[in-house]
Amino acid sequence: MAVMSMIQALNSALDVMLTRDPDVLTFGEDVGYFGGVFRVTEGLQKKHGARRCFDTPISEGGIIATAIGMGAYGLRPVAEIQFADYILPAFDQLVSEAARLRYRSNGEFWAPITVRAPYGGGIFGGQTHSQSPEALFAHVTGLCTVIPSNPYDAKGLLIAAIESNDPVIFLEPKRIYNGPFDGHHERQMKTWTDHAASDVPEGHYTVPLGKAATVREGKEVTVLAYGTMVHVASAAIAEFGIDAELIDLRSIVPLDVDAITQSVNKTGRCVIVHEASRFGGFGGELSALVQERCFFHLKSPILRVAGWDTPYPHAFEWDYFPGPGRVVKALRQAMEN
Amino acid sequence: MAVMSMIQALNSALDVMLTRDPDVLTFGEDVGYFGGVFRVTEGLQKKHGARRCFDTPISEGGIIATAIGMGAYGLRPVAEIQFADYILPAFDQLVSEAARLRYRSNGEFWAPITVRAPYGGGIFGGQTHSQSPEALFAHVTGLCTVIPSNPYDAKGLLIAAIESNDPVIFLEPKRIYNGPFDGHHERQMKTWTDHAASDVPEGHYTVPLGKAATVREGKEVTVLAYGTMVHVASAAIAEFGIDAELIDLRSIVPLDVDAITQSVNKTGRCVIVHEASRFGGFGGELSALVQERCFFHLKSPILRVAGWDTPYPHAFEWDYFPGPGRVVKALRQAMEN
Amino acid sequence: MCPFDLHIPAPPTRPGDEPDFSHLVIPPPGAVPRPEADVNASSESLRDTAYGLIRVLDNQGHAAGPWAPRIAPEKLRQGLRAMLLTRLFEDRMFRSHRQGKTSFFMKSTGEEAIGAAQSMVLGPRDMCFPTYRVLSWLMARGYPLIDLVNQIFSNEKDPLKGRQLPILYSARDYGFYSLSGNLGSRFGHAVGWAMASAYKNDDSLALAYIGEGSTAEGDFHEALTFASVYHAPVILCVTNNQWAISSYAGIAGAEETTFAAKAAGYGLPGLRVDGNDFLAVWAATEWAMARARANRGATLIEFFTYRVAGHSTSDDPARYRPADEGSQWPLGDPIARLKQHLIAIGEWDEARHVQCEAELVDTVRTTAKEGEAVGTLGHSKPPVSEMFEGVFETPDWRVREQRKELGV
Amino acid sequence: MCPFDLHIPAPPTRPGDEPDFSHLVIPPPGAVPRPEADVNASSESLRDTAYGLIRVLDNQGHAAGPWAPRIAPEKLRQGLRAMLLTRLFEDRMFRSHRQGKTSFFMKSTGEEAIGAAQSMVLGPRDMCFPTYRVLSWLMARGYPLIDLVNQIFSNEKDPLKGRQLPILYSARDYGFYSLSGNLGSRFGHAVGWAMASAYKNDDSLALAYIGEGSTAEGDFHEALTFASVYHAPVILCVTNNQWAISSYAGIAGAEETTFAAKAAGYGLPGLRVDGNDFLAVWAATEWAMARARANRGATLIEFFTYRVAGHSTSDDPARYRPADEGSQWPLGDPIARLKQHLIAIGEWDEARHVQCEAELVDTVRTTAKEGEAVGTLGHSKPPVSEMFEGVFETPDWRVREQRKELGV
Ligand SMILES: Cc1ncc(C[n+]2csc(CCOP(=O)(O)OP(=O)(O)O)c2C)c(N)n1
Ligand SMILES: Cc1ncc(C[n+]2csc(CCOP(=O)(O)OP(=O)(O)O)c2C)c(N)n1
Ligand SMILES: [Mg+2]
Ligand SMILES: [Mg+2]
Repeated sequence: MAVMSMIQALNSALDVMLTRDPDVLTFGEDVGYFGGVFRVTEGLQKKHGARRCFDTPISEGGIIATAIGMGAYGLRPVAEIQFADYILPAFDQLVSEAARLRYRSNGEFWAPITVRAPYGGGIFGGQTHSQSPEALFAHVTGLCTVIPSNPYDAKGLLIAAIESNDPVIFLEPKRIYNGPFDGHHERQMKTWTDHAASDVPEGHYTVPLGKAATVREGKEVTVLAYGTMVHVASAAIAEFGIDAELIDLRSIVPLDVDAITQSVNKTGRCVIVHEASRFGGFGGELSALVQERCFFHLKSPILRVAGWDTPYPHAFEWDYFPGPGRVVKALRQAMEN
Repeated sequence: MAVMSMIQALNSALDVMLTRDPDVLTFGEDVGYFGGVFRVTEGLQKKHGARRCFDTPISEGGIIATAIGMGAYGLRPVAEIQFADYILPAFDQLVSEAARLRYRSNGEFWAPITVRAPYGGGIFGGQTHSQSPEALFAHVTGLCTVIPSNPYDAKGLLIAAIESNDPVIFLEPKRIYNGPFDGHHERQMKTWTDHAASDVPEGHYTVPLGKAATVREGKEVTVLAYGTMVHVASAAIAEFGIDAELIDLRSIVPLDVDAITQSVNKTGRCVIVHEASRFGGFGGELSALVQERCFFHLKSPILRVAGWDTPYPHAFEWDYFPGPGRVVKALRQAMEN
Repeated sequence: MCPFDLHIPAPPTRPGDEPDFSHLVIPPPGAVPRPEADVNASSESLRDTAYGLIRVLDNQGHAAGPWAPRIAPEKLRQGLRAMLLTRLFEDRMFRSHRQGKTSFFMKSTGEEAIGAAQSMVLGPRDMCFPTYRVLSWLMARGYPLIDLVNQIFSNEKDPLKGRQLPILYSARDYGFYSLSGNLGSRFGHAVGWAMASAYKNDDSLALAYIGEGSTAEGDFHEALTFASVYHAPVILCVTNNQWAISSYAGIAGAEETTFAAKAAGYGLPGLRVDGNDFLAVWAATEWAMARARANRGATLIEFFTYRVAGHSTSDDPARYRPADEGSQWPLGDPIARLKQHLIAIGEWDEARHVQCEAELVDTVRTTAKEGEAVGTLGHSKPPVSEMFEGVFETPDWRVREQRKELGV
Repeated sequence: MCPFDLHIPAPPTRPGDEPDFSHLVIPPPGAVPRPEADVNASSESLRDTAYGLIRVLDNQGHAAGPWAPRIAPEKLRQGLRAMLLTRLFEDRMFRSHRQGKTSFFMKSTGEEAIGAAQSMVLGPRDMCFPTYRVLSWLMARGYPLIDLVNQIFSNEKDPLKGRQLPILYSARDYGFYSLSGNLGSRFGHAVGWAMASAYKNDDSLALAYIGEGSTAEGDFHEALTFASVYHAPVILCVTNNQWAISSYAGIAGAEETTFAAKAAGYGLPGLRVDGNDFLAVWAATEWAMARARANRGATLIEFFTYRVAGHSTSDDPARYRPADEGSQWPLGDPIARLKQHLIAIGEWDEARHVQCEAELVDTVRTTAKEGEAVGTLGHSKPPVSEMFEGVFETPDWRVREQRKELGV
């Protein structure tokens, strides 16, 4: 065990897999010598060689196409897209190729690729370094989408993703790379050191895709969240002082629908929190699922707290970001009925 | 007035706009001399000249980038993407550029472009000629998404789209290009001739974006649909023999949320129908909105009838397609409570 | 200042006109020198290969010039047979479509030499990333006809379980990667595959096809960039059959330069090859293979050919080009030309040809009937449960619930 | 058979090494002949322009060779001033970032000649599609400094209303298209804009920039394809500053050929130009402009230069390249070189230079303070309602409801 930040945990996952499996390799823009703009691949080229960890041309479509071809050959490539905002030039490759290869070829070929991308806001990155595109991937049949919220999960989920024979979009909430963030931007930054989930085994372990974590058990309302929002929701629950059950989805495809259903059937109330803009976001799917499965247990409307329906606005970061204040408001509203 | 199929109505819309406005031009793969693989641009090159209606390289990203640049200059380009399945190579252009240009430049530049694409299934086109990607666009702040269900609307909405100063994704349900289709694939194909909405004015008119149409008033349950599914839902309502209110959304962004809310508040029940695969589809957003706004009027769970969560499967077209049988089942289920 | 004007390329002839190929510059066989395969990519000798036209067979069927390959007559006959089989099979399946037995079909008439020759030059562990127009690759490798038929009819025995549009085959054991309707999007997979082979110090190489129209996709450029940067052992082939559905090659840039010339921008060699000349295709492929084997990386090959048939069963070429343009194509018919060559070298004759053709017609007929007996579109299909299989390696609750809902 | 191996390009030097540019071939000024601007794109004379290096200023500041442009001394001084202002302004804003006054900043140190010269060659109705590294374009056109400062500080008077990251300006009246963080995705807009101009028989042209690293994006190829096919009046510029964050140009293909060579694949002329030579930049731009005006369409220009500063405020170049590489760049500093030239032709002197610099320092200081008085990041911002404006032309119910929810 060692105390690790999310960056260190992700780096460790890659290191473990590069060490264990000669078919694993990792590449992306600035990933090689430099170690990635967020330092997730730091030291890996030096340790494992340039053939296993290298820089690529600035071509997200090319990166993913290359990864798919390597995957079809039999490797397990881990591609980094420098920011999730820049994954869109590769969208066709992910949807039309990675996601569909196994199905259309009746299992003759498949794409066991992992696509890592720093994701989400809270770092004053403006429109194109802050977006949360998970809903776009969740709708695509054939893609898994994973979003860890802490170092322990990040490492275990990343190893599971690399070992998965399905294509996995692995979104890393960049605001919590170096410490948990509860949305109180006005307060001092925290590091991971004091957080229980920063205790990370140094070797190999996995956190299975498709299993949610119950961060906090509770009776009055279920809060569904993932990524940074787990910490925001947690803070809001504490501040509002309510016996809420907080579920960290960890992967949205596969989705742990049973954990969700059981919880809402118990509490009868549900608040969904995500950073992405609200309209057409993944919260809609969650709301629909909960409503379909828990209708007769629901005491009040399922509520969504999310980014506004605007592009990510640089100077208005904290007006846009669904912080603890807005979550508290939703919790209060949920309890009104 | 003339009797027009959807193809003819769309062709007429383009012809009217090319005639009225010298800043309108249209292009795409096989759109020029040939008149488009679905014949929507037939005769337009001959009538308006090759500079106003022309073929492009096979490069969806290039087509949209070109259209945006033209739009920024001051033209109103109408780009055709040959199949909606092939719009994904242009996804980054649509999301990161077209949708964001006005906002990020504080109105100095904008992209008054219309992107037409034949869309949806029911023609045995297999995986890549049948998909319904509307949910991907609906989540993108800054894009409008329109889906007509009949010739009259198709022409009026297309003219409105071309005249709009916002980028519009205009999805044309290809199964109903030449006649309405109620999902009974085993029955004889129909033409538009007998359908009221095939009476189309020859000149200029618009159907505003963001206004739903109430296809059928009713008291017992609200059915939300768009595109081909309007006809399927209509057949299902008749077959089940229920006093349902059928709402044709016509555009999903902007969405006529008032029409939806009013109807469900009246009926207390809601069934949502779309062709796209279910998980993360636009039905989730609709369900969430209805639930949030009509919770205390709901008598039974909101139900979704949609494509299965698989890629579009060629030989299983009619097993996959959400036909009237499945809609009837949902109506019955909605009435059970 | 003078105002600009927008240039819209247009082909020299349209329906109603006489076919006219007089604008094409067709050098005689042997005109293009053959550089060493490991020549430096910036070498002047590669200008000829990209802007000329590598040809071997002359009008009398004689092989001429530095590119003339040495091929055992047995192999030539095998190639001829594969091309012939391709053409006969496609004719039959095209008719099956007219009879409603399949939803869709595409022919490669006039382009059969490309897949056939390359399939034979490459080894069994090499991988091709095909387009829908290289059926002859599979034919040359003896892929079972009945599997093709069952896939085309989407019947119970469809090897792709009814999930894929007809002709979008996948045949891993025959070095044939999974096809899809999307143009261009697998070009870069070939590069990734080749990079993986190099990464593993393997010796199998990759070969990718793309249509000239589809070179306009960003994927094409991205693939070439990666191939160039990492010296990937891949052969990148542009099949310039002059048409992309109704758009002539000028809409893809052919008014301005050759497709082989695109290689220069990546520091790759570019070869422009008579695609209707089995021997030239063979020779160019051998050159590219030798270059890759010398660890000099990728080669771009443009095959100059002509799409004789319509684009697909949904197309009517008479709407956009002169009738019968195909028969006027100055580079002839690849089958006729190889046949002529075999006869010229005394390894074939008319009688054997007639007999061979008759046998193949028979095989195709028998196999088509066999497939029909299994069933045709709408009359037979794999179990509906197959619709739900293979989305992920292990199905999740959505599949389980939805199967239940559908009762399969 | 011999196994393949994967080639991973690597720069000749890394931190700890001495900077080493000995592998670069730097021909003397005047070495590249100047073809007529309306020369045929397939002309042999364009090989020199794509593979050589167009230079005008020699080490003594004298203009030499066929590319030497005729520029009024007044214009030269204007260019010098714009470059100087750019450098001083960027230095100041970079320091402001260190002081927490802005969230982000990027410098163009060493590349100032490009934007400055091109901005002056092009007319007021032409449109440039910039990258984040051509601030000198705006400087040469007299864009108000205070608007830059307010944008960078994201304060109440930010002309982009706080919606955009610092330095991603938009300045329509100055021929400067809206910037965004996405690399490459506006390259094709320039082509569309140029096509629109041609469509309208207008006479304004477009100019687009892209970094050498970003040429690997599919957008680059798609833009060149459209530019070539429709003869769009556009000047397509690749700024090859040797680095893309930490990746050297070899990762973008520079090991294999020049970026100007990419033009050949589209039948376009390619010019490779000393980007640190104000006169060469000017001359190449005039050439491309004349070509477009002759209705011969697009030109691709590679500006060979060096990114002296780090990539951005988030970057530390000492981690991936030798310290002080910039000062060893064999093509020198564009400001020093133009200054030397002006002095050499007797149109400038040290005293005037010192005075000019002092004035500019003062202007920058005053303007920065003016901006600070309005407010810096986090201490001042436009009204929050601006967050909701401009998503669509007319806001829909979502905006109305959400504004209400937030109370703005
Ligand atoms: C991404 C994409 N865009 C458009 C299409 C529609 N389409 C199918 S084939 C075709 C023409 C292809 O021409 P070319 O690349 O020259 O290949 P050929 O058919 O001549 O072999 C087009 C436009 C598609 N299948 N995929
Ligand atoms: C589509 C996209 N991918 C990745 C990035 C991240 N990124 C920002 S700048 C940069 C390097 C760009 O290098 P180059 O094109 O050479 O331009 P330069 O910075 O040298 O001017 C990268 C990779 C981005 N902004 N957009
Ligand atoms: Mg073609
Ligand atoms: Mg650069």
